[in-house]
Amino acid sequence: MTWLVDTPGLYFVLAMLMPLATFLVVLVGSLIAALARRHNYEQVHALVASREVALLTGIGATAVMALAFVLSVVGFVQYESEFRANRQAIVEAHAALAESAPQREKLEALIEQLTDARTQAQEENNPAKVAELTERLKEPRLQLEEILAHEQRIGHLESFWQSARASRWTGTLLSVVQIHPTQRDNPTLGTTLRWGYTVDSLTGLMFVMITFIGMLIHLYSITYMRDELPPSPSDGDSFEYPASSSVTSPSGRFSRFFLYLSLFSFAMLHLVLADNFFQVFVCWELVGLCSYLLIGFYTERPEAGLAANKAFLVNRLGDIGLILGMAILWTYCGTLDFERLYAQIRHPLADAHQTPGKLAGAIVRAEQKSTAKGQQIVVSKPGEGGNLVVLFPERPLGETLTEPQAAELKRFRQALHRATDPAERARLERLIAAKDPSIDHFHNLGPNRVIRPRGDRVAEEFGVMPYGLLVLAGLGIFAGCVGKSAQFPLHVWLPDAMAGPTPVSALIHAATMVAAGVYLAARCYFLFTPEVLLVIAYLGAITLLLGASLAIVANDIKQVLAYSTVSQLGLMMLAIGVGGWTAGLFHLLTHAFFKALLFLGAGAILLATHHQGNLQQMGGLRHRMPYTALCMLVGVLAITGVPFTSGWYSKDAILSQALGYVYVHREHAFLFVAPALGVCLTAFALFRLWFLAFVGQPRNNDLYQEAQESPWPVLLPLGVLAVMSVGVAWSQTPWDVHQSFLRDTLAQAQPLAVAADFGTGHAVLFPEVAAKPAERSETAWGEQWSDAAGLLAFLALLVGFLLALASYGTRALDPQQAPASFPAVHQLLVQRFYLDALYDRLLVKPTLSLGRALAWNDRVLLERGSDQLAWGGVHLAWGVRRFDLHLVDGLVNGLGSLLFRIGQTLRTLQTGYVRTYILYLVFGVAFLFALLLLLITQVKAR
Amino acid sequence: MTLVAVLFWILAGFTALSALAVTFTTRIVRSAVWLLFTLAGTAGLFFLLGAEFLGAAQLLIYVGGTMVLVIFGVMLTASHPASSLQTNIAEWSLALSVGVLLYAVLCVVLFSVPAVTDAPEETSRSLLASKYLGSALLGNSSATPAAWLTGFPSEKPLPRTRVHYLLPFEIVSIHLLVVLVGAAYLARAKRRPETKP
Amino acid sequence: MIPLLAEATSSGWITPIGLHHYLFLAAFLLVCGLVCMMAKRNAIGVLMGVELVLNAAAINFVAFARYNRTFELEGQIFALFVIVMAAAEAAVALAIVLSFYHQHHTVDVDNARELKG
Amino acid sequence: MNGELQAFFEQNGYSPQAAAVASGLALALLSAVMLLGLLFVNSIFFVWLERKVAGRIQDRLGPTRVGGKFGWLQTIADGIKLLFKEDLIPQKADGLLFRLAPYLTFAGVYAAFIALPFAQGWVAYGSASGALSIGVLFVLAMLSTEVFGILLAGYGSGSKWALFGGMREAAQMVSYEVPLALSVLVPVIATGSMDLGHIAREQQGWFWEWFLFRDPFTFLAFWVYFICAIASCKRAPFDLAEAESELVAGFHTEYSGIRWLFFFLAEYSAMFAVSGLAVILFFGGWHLGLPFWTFFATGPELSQVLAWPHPVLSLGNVVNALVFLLKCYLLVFVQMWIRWTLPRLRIDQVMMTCLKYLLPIACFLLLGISLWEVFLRSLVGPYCKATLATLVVGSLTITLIQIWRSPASQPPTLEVAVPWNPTRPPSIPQPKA
Repeated sequence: MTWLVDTPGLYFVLAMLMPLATFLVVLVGSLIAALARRHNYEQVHALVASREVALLTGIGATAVMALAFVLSVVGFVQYESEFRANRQAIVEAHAALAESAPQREKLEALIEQLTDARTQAQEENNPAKVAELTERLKEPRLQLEEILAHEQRIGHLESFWQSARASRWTGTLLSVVQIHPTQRDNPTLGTTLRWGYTVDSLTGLMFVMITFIGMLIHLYSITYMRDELPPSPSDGDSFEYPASSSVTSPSGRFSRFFLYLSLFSFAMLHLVLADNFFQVFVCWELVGLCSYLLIGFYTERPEAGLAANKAFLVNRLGDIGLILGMAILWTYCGTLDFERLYAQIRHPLADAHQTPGKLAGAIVRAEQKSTAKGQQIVVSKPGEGGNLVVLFPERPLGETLTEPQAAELKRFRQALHRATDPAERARLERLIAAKDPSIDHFHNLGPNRVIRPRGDRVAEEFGVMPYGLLVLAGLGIFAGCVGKSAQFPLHVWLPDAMAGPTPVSALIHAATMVAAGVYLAARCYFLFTPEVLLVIAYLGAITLLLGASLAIVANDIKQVLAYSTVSQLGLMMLAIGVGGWTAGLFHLLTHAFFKALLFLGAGAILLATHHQGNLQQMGGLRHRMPYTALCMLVGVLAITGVPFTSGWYSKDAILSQALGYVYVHREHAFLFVAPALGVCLTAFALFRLWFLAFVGQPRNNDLYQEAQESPWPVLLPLGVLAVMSVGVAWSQTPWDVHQSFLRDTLAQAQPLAVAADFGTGHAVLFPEVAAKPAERSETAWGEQWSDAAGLLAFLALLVGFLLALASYGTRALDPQQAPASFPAVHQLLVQRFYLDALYDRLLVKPTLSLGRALAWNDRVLLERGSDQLAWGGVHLAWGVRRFDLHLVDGLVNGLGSLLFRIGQTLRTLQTGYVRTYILYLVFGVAFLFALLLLLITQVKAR
Repeated sequence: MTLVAVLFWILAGFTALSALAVTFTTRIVRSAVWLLFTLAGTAGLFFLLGAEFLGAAQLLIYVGGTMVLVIFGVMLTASHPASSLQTNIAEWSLALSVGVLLYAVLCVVLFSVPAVTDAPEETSRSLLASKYLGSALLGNSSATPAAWLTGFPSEKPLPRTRVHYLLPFEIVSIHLLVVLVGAAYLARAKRRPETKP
Repeated sequence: MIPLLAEATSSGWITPIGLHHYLFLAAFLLVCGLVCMMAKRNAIGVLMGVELVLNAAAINFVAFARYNRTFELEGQIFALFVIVMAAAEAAVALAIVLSFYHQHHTVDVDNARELKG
Repeated sequence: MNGELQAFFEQNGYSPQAAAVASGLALALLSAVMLLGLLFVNSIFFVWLERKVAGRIQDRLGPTRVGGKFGWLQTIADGIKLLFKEDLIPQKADGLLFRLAPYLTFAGVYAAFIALPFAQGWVAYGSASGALSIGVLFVLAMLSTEVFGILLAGYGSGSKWALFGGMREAAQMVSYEVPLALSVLVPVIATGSMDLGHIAREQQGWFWEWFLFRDPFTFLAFWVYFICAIASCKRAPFDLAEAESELVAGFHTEYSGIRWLFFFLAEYSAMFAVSGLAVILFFGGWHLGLPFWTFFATGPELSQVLAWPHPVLSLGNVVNALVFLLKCYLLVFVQMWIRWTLPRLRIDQVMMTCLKYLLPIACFLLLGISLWEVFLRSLVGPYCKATLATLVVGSLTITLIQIWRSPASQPPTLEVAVPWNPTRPPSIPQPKA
């Protein structure tokens, strides 16, 4: 097992492969069952598709998920330990630098005065004194160098960590396709489609979250999907099937459910672990497929099928954008790996001398200017934007080559020595020039610096791409995220997705599908230019308000939860858009826990009420199912962000960031108003849900009578999730909203780009390097104003809660009057802002009518037109015919009859006997050889 | 060398004689047998020439092929007495005369080209190993090193163009597949009313 | 007998063996094949003649490959292709013969005169 | 050896060239004669063995009397009888083909042994590398020529039964050629060489180095190969060409005497040949599989450990050859065992087995071994090898122990219970008066 010790990243790979293994096993099993049914092997089928085996499938899948959870926890802990150790070392280096600052000044002063003295002595040409002073100079110089060494040590520590991470925590499992055959001799340049994995804190946290929640949901589903179990033999002959029988067995869709579920988990885990867009896209589609299968799981319900189709199609709309973005990046950067894209698009951390760059992590723009030396590409100042984006060399070369770089250089030199083809030689020379520090090595870019990008660029050289295209790529990628995580224009599929089984909804909403969108948006943050970020923020805000307001009026319990999910996702996107990268992902994680809790609770209620999800029918259920009621309450508190629940910390982080952003950019005040309002609405909607369900008089008595507490496999996950959704974000000082282990861990994963765009440079590595002044830094302002933000949020929450309490708890207000008093608003909300109708009008109906129009066109116009054409053609032909008959035919016939006579005479040769033909052939051959002989003799005669 | 000569004369005589027999036997099955002997002799010559792979391939492929020939000969001519396909003496004489003429011409041509002396043994042995064939068929250009081009007097081996045969190889395989399908199509039993008794 | 043979071969005109010997043999096979094609009325016989001709070609290829180092590889590969082609030819030709037999209930090539001029 | 012979001839007054020719021819004759003798003796032994095996499987004793114990002279006696039999040629037979066929059949098989190495460097025709550089292909080709003779026999003897037998054999042979060759290609791909000697040397060392255990594909390939080999030796359950119940004796219905003898020589030699190929390809060739001498030497081959002055004639090689023969005999025994255990298939079943099962399996194996070599071998090669070896050897031992302990393995006694004594009529119960 040494390979696990050397590359612990494989822990995550194993954890990822676990659900896949389940999937394959169950698949094979169901295939066997299907074949057995096809060929009427009753015994085999009874064995494979029996109730016990199905149950075993569920339990086994759960166990496997548990194993995956353990694996990912182990991997995550190890990663964190290594990572934090390195960061600790860097911080210590800073400390050393700081505390040695005064001594440094002293030394510098001393050296200066000594050198002055020495120059003076030289003028007095007093060699003895000069020598003595030189002696005295040596010592302080050495000390100064030691101190200065600290600075570089930081950069070295960072690069050391990068290489360590590259070797231990990232890797390529299989290199699928090599796209650039021209660069085969240098695989590091050739753009390959790889099956690789990369691990950082974000990945680790996502893994732990996904596997943990997935495990609980599996456990939960064993009980929840009990109806789908195949009938046990005691229920009668299990080999008689109704007409609507599925692959494994008619009512035995149990194992199939777990089949899909495990594939779903695998796809999501793979998506999180993937290190390039290609893999991400594959898993992206896989996730879409699984959601399609699972939403439409109840094949007997038409609305389920429709919802599945809707989800699938809407997601495809987003994927168009995703593909577009990928294509652009591929074209300009020649790769799809995140690491390499980052290295090309964002300014590297430090240059060859390990001096930190001022623009480190920023997108550097340039423009083409005509200078004295002709057309040149000049880096423009941070403020004004050029129309080009600088693509950086992937691995900035130091003056001292690393071992692999040196080897590479050597190989190229040898290749150059061998090469004969001039084009080849030119390419190799360029490669060497790009790699050889003695020729040129990387310096930090600053304003008005000239770069020389090549036409056909290898990744070691500078390049440029149009700024607009980068924006387009960012928008495209974000479009994909919009589709997946149900942002504003494409959010319509999520509420309908409730048609699937409840555990699936929990999985989709908490761990897997919608999380994928936010995850990708965070992962590709470095692609997003400020414009794109603004779009993200606004779309997020709109989505947030939309979902929250729709959640108010929804009556189906799962619908309410779905809309709240929409709003929460909007919140996360907003956070990412305003630079709260950490905050957004922080909320993603916490939200996963309490949203899973809420959904599973809803599922428990549905179990109790026989899938009667209408809130108006419930009420007072807390007497029947107190445990569930308690867990739901915890969930509601958490999602509304009541203090000391996990939601509090994350929401506060987002709001403070938003406030900071709005403080800097006053014109975008909406970006803070929206989340505040959203908090209020969310609180109202969720408390309304809880009150309607659990408090007051039962509105439907027989339902109330039948309802009872669910068995332990359902309640256990609820309890665990309740505990987690309170405490997952705690630190050792839970009362301090700014302290949270989870948040700190995420903050370490935050890419330098975020700090460069919104913060004041790299917090850990080079605090003194400021990308932008502190008074322009959103993050700084956000931290400053966070208390105000928290207070505002709490007030909003309070308002929402009081409204809900008044109208549904104490019945002080009558909710029935609300529609009457605000008819327009109510209608708008009930009709979901008419968005579905709008899409129906704008997209669906036009498409259909266009199709009909085209069909009519084909059927009527084209045919009739062709008839007309044919008629014209016929008459023309009659005209032409006369011409032919009298003029052309005369000639042709004459020629023809001549040829005919010749043919008549020649046909006698063609006897029809094959052997005669062979005879001719042999004659011909002999003739040819005779000719050859003649030639040879002629040649010899010369 | 002389051992090679002995073997050559034995094999060549064997091949030539059985070729004659193929030509002059009237019974189709027998001539198929002689054809088999001819092919076997050719394979032997291939071995003698150091092309072992070719010899084995010749045996493996042609024996199958000829056997199918025999089967068809049996099936198709069983109903006919062999005499019915006799060719009359005039045709024989014509064919023979033409053949002899051609052979005469060929011999004269052959005599008029300069004789080629024998190539060194070990180099050809080293090169003719079947793996070079394989790598050449797989498009590996390392299979064909520099060599002396005949007709160009040069001291050092001239760098020859890189030859590899991946494309022809693929074409041939596709061709075989097509032939297989085509043959199956042509030879399938056709239902025709008059064949039904 | 061995010594006699040895003496006979070690001195005289039948050795050393050169390219020409093979070329003559190949020419002989070629002519045999052609005569066979010309003289046999049985379609299968004609096919056998074709096989003979192809073999002559293969022998030439291999002989050139052996005696001219330039074509060491080409000769063999083309001989290989010749063999493959011959197999394909046999398959198709036999299929044709078979359908011909279905048509005419004979394999006499002289009956195939529909295309006579 | 060539060198010594040449020197010997030159001493007896040949010119150097003549000596070269003479030594070459003499060497060829020598090896030919040795092979021929080996084949004859083997066939005699196999026929005897077959009878014994058949007897034991059918709960008989087989030949017991001729030549004292075990009837070990039985085959010789039969051979002599066959030699003195009158040989008939049917009226309607095609005399030439009828005469030619048996020798053609035998010649094909006999030629296959040219390339078969019996031990380190003990091969009739060998290049510098030890054996023929394409030995596998050569052996396959030669074995495939055998069927031609059988077809001729079927046709030449001018009898319907014989013709049917020949046709069946032809069809069966042509279709079984393909999976046979494909499955042979699997170890060839594994070693990257078609040189039988090289393939055998690849497997020296402990027995888990044998290709049978190398990886799942070679393991499966062996079974495909063995089935196809049985079919191509037209042994039961594939002996459609001589199905007594349908065609009197198939292609050799009309044969008798020495020609018939040659058919049987051919059949048993073919069994020996395919077994030899299997041993070289899958069972480590002449290597014992238990390299004890690695304990006192640093892992050379046996032939180098027990070396006599001349490398080719070393004692170790003798042992190698014995090991090789032993393995071959075991496989031949398995073939006989199968023959006397399984019933004969129908011709359509035979064809279906080949074309619908063996052929796809063989193709799959070919693909699999290639992918294995590229991707998997470096990862799981050793584990897979260990697992396979353990499984196979373990199950084999268990089976052997079971057989040993089962009462049925005790040899039957001679006192056969006679139902009624022929000398005295059975006592008929008298009706009571």
